[in-house]
Amino acid sequence: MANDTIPEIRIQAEDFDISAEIAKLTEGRGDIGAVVTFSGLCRDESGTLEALELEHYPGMAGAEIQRFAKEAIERWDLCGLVAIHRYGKIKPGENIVLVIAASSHRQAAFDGANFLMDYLKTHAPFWKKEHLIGGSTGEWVAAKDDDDNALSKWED
Amino acid sequence: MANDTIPEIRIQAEDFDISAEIAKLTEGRGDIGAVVTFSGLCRDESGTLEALELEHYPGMAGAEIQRFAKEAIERWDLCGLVAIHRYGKIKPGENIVLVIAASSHRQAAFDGANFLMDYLKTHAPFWKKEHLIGGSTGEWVAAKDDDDNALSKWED
Amino acid sequence: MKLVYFSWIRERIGTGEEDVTLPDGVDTIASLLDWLKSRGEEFEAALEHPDVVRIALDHEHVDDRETSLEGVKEVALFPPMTGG
Amino acid sequence: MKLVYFSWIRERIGTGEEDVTLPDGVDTIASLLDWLKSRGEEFEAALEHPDVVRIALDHEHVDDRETSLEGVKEVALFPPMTGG
Repeated sequence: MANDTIPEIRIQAEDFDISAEIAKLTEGRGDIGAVVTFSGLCRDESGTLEALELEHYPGMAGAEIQRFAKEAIERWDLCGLVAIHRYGKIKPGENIVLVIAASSHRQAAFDGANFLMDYLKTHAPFWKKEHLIGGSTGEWVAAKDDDDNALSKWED
Repeated sequence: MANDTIPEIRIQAEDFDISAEIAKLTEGRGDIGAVVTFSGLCRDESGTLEALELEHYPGMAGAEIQRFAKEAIERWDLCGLVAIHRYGKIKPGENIVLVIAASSHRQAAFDGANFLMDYLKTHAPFWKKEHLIGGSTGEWVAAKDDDDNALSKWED
Repeated sequence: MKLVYFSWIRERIGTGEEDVTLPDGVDTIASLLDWLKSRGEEFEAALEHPDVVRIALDHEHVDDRETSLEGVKEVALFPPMTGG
Repeated sequence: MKLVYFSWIRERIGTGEEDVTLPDGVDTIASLLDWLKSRGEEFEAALEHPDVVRIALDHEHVDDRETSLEGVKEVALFPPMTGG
């Protein structure tokens, strides 16, 4: 049976509020038993990072995330799915990305969110550049083989 | 290397605010790249449920959750872990339980939260009783074999 | 020794806790369950399926029914947990 | 046809987008990449490792370098994505 749940996809410069997003998703519903959120934050373990600058491909980003979000909804029969990806300058400790998956049962919510994050990492057209403390520009962040390898767990 | 992160465990009647709990966990830190939350909600697909009443064993609940929380921290080298379990009457759509796992990398955060939820479901001393619309008392919710089976994925 | 009961086991027994003095020979979980069943029909009803009864000794789950009760201050009896 | 560039490919080429008229014979992704490399040293630098360049035709990823450009309005060139 087709699941016609519509994912909420947003590409924005502003931060997001996880509690508010969950409330919007679950309000007035009795069928949601499990909500899993993933938020990805800007890390800076060396203490040298001023900010990450996220560039994206506006024409493609929303459509590409939408495609994988719909796949997640169908595959795990999700009751709701949110994906918000920020762009622009993001400081250490700030949010970069949010995925929320809602389902009747917990494993589907975990798997749906995990799947969508793996695809966002490797398929969503975003690129991160480092800006270092002191004003110099660092490197473009390189793609990781680990992220490509993570996709293999979703092969049937 | 031992991970001396201290889990935050709370057994309470009051609701929780996920954004506030995440903020407390991540504030002032540059090492957290991934935060996964699981919230479990009271479901009522048939429309007959007034509330679930959660009974618990106060002397044991905190200690038991603490034990599995520490195991999760060690096993996935988590930067932070929160578990909040409510008791008392909880209406459809309201929160029952929250787990938050924070880590440098996303799979550890997903796995840590998923593991702790599987153990909460089967090992935390809580019991749910149904109260039906109209005032009658329904059944005690039965334990599910599925929940016991879910634990097998964490065996080494 | 303190005995505590939860969920439908508590409801069938009709109380949440009691202090008891164990008779001679009641020194393991198995013998405790046997003795409790002999204490009246409410206990018989609560313990009619002893396999589904879970036991904690001083707040720790114990599966082995031959475990000794020596030194134990609190024994809890409850059905399989349904938290989360 | 519109060409759009992102990340360090954009930086090396020195522009984010341009409109081009493809010469005769440039009708696949492979031949487009060859032609772009011939347009100057900034393109040569941007495309020196063609294997790491990812391509989207009208907002969809395409892996096969022999894919035809017929009817395509926008071609994007970018390095592997690092979102999330």
